Amino acid sequence: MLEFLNGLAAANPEVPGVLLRVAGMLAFGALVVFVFILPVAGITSWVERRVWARIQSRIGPNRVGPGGFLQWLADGLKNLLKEDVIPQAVDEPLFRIAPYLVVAGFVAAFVAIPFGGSLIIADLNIGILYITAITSLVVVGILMAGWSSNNKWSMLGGIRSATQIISYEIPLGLTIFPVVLVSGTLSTQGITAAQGWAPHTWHMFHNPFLLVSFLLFFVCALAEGNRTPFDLPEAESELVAGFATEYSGMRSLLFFLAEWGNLYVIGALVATLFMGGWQVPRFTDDPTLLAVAQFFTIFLKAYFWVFVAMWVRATLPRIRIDQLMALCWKYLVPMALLNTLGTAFFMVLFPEGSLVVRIALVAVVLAIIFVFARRVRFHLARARGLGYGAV
Amino acid sequence: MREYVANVVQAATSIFDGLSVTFSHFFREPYTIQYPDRMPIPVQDTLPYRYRGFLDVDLEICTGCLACQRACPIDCILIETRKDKETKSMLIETFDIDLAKCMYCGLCTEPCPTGSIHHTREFEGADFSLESMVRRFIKEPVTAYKPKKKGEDDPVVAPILERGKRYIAEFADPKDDAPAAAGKGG
Amino acid sequence: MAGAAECGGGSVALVELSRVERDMEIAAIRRLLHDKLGAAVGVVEEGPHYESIRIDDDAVERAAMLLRDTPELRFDCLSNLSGCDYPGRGAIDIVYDLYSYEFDRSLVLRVSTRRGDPLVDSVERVWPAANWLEREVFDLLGVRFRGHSDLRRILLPEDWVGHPLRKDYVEPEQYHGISTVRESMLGIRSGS
Amino acid sequence: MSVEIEFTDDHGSAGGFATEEMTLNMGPQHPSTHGVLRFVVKADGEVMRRAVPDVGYLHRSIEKIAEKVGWHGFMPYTDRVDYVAAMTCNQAWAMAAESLGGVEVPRRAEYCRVIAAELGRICSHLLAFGAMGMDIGAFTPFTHAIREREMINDLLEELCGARLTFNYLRIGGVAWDLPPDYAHKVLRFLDRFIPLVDEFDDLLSNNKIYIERLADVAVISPEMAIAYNLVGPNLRASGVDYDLRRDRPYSVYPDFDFTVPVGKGTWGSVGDCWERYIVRLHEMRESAKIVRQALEGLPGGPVIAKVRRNFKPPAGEVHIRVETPRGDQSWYVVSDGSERPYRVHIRTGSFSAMSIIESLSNGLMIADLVALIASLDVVAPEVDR
Repeated sequence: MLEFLNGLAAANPEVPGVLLRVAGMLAFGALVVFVFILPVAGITSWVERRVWARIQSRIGPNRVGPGGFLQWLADGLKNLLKEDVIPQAVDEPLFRIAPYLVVAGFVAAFVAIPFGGSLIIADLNIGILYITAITSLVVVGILMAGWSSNNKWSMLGGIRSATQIISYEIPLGLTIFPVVLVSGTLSTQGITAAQGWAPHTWHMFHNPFLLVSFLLFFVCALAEGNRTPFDLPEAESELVAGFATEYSGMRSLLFFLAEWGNLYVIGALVATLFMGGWQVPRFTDDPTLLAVAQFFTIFLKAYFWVFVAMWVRATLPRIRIDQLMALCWKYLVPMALLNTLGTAFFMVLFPEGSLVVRIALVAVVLAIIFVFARRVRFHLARARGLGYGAV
Repeated sequence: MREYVANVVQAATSIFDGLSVTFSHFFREPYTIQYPDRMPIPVQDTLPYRYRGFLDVDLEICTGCLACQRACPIDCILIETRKDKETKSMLIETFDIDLAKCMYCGLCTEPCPTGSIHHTREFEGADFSLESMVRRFIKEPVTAYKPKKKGEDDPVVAPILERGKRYIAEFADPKDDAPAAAGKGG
Repeated sequence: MAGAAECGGGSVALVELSRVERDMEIAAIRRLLHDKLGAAVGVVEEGPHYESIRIDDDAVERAAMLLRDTPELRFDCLSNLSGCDYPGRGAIDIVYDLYSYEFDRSLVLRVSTRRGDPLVDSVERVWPAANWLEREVFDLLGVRFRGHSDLRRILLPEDWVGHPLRKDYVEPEQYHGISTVRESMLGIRSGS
Repeated sequence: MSVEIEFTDDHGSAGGFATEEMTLNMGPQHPSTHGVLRFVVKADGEVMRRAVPDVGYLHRSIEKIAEKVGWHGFMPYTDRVDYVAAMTCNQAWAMAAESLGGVEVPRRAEYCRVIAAELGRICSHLLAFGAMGMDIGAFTPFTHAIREREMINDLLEELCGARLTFNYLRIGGVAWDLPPDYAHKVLRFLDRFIPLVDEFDDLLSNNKIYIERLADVAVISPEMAIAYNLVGPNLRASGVDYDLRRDRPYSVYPDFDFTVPVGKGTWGSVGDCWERYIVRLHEMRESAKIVRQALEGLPGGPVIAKVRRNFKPPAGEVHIRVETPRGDQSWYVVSDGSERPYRVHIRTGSFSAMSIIESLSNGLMIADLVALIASLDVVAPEVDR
């Protein structure tokens, strides 16, 4: 990227080099946002609605495009065309800026997410730290939205969000520690490189503590992303729509865009940290083909966790604010600390890792999946004979 | 400590179970009826016989007895009759039903001796004004129907009367000892 | 809930029997009240469906307290409190439907108050359930309750005029400029 | 180690930290007020000091209407008293009029009434179950509950032609006999439905988050429940074993064998939100039992007694108590011998349930208020009538 711009600057000496680089970066950023991030967030909204619908014995959006696939475009267009209502009593500058900050927070996280061996916008050597830091920008936006709306429900939502995200930063950071310990780097590319394509080489199967860490990370990430069961800031049945109550049209949509986009960031992070990221078997020497395979690998892995987040959302009720705090400080933080210590001990015992432990952990996870499948079969058998579809 | 572990275990197992219930729904058929445009048959045909939709009046068999007007608790029916001096028969001049006011309780259909006023299975009545919800059944004054002792022989009226009789047979009839047209249940 | 359990799953005959017992007791209850409150307790009024004890409007709270706290009565629940306007007699009757969960027994108290200036003792301190029920009677019939903690309108807006359940109530033509009447469109031929 | 935060009642300072009470207006348009009602919430951050219900937004003066329309004509209005469970209100009105007029109801009609009323009870409890889940934040149970409710609605529609405002009962009986093959359809539905109640348990009732949200929240002691005249499932959840259908039987309920679920304090204390919730879930199973028995023992004969169209019961007054899904509904009906009721007063279950909220609200969190309203199963139109 930078080389290309440098070359461009060398070819056009009459234009100031800095200006060209900045312009080029902006153009590239816009390209990434419009071609990848926005569609991903939009399509996620459609997938979420379909997944929800199926879980709830409904069909979901199925009219716009094949299977309703273009629903997200229609919704986006509708919201763009809607009036941008700014209530009279709001703190206008803050009210206007807040949605952008939220979106900026999640878009900036994409900078350090590796989509392939060479597909990364910037391979920062503090990549994972950068992501946890920059996603906290979201809380500033939400707090601003809540405060500036001049609405008590919004303010409660904003404050809830601030409490929640700031508290959950701690266990989130702590659950990343074991991964960093094992891979010995903070760079997201480095962490991916420390794993292999085969499941038993993934970090999550490195030792039992990392497996727990992985679960905790997912829980904390859900809380960071304001997802059920931690969706208190916009708890519909309590705070109407929380911080987004006064927003309408595109500004309101931006909040949701950030939510769905964040979902993908969560999935990509889980995949990178614990599930081998873009690692694929080296089946070809063609770098382009390999890059494509890597991209699809991490995309699918990430999307699997996006799906799990939707599925969890359709299952669980919402937690209360004091329980949220109790969960964080009484359960997640101590357990995350324990995991860090445990991983450290494990690494002292087995500096090279242990293949037996890895295989055993894979077996445990497979066993859980088997039990789960049995349970699903039981539920299906119990509900058999249900005359669905009867008009 | 014990409680701590128990809490974690209970949370994990119950959430696991909940997730399995929701996951099993991916293998079940959705129940949505895609009203109105993607239905295999028109929605009206899926409604049961007793469905209380819009009121309709068969003027051919209306006796002009005003029983329905009296039975209506909210006065949404207006019937005006007049004795025709020349033919000595009764003329019905007005038969209006305000469907915007009607609460579809069905009390008017019960006292009707011929089943002239009856509920249909139509229910789609969205319109732009309340005025248009008033059904005015009479354009020109109509002669009221007079039940014939030997039974109806007019080929036009007979099937309508038969339909009306079948309709009122649905209502529980206190005069009969046996339950009305419907089956014996159980 | 001993009484409830005894009666549980009972046949109709058993229920009839307990109903008879209840009816016999009303005279005894009246005697008990009369001993404590004197002339404020009126006669047992016969009715086609049940009997009721008539109480003076300023003795209701004391009577209620007695009925609730006497160990052999224990009317711990105010099941219903209704008012009814009788312009012919110039009175508004308040009817208390009491119930004892312990003995599975009902009792109806009846209080008459003057229509011009209806004022009755509040029983809110005896049964908290009376709070809202009395507010409702105040709202719809205009009966004031002495000693009620929060006597406001409950169902109608604060600025509503009149008490709709009085027999001589005439609905105002409009409320804040909104007509209260829906013109009938029947029989009117417009345009075509 | 732990920091105690003191709350003061006045707008004073707690620990040198000046706080101010916040007044929140919850409703009239709010997703979890179950109809149109309003709470004026005084809150200290997330913790409430007081929640004062303000009702009356759905007042339709049904009691006044009763004085204007005739005895027969009032029946459709009783549907609107509690439109979630209209059948039991129908029943109360029919019983009041029959009691005043001395009408003997045929046995088959009573059975039809019980079948319809118990199906309506399942319907209402399903909605309560779903709304409870939704208010706690789980959307899926609501759609599942509504899906099953639709099936009952289909059954009731076949029975009486309407899905919500049934107007099925008449003074002296019911309007229509059971349609052909009805028993078979109802039984087939129940066979499918009862296992699904167990599924609801797996999905929601036993969920740890759900239990944590509801157990030990807004505990109502039996004494308090009786003093506030809490009725029905709310009363039973507080540990008072009382059900009108069993303890003061009306209609043909003595014929049926069913148990009355009572709160046991499974996860918290007796009378908390979770108990109120689970009592309803159990009641659905019991109602299904009653429906089965009624369909089995359905006697023959007419379904309506001969009642004059111009019904004029002799002067008198009655108190009728009927066990609706929201508990003991008490009707006070006065007749003066004319063709119109002289006075009708309805004390509904939701009305008492609403009146208890203010005294319970102190110290609850805003999220708990939502749970409390849902667990009391308050239906706003029933409060306002």
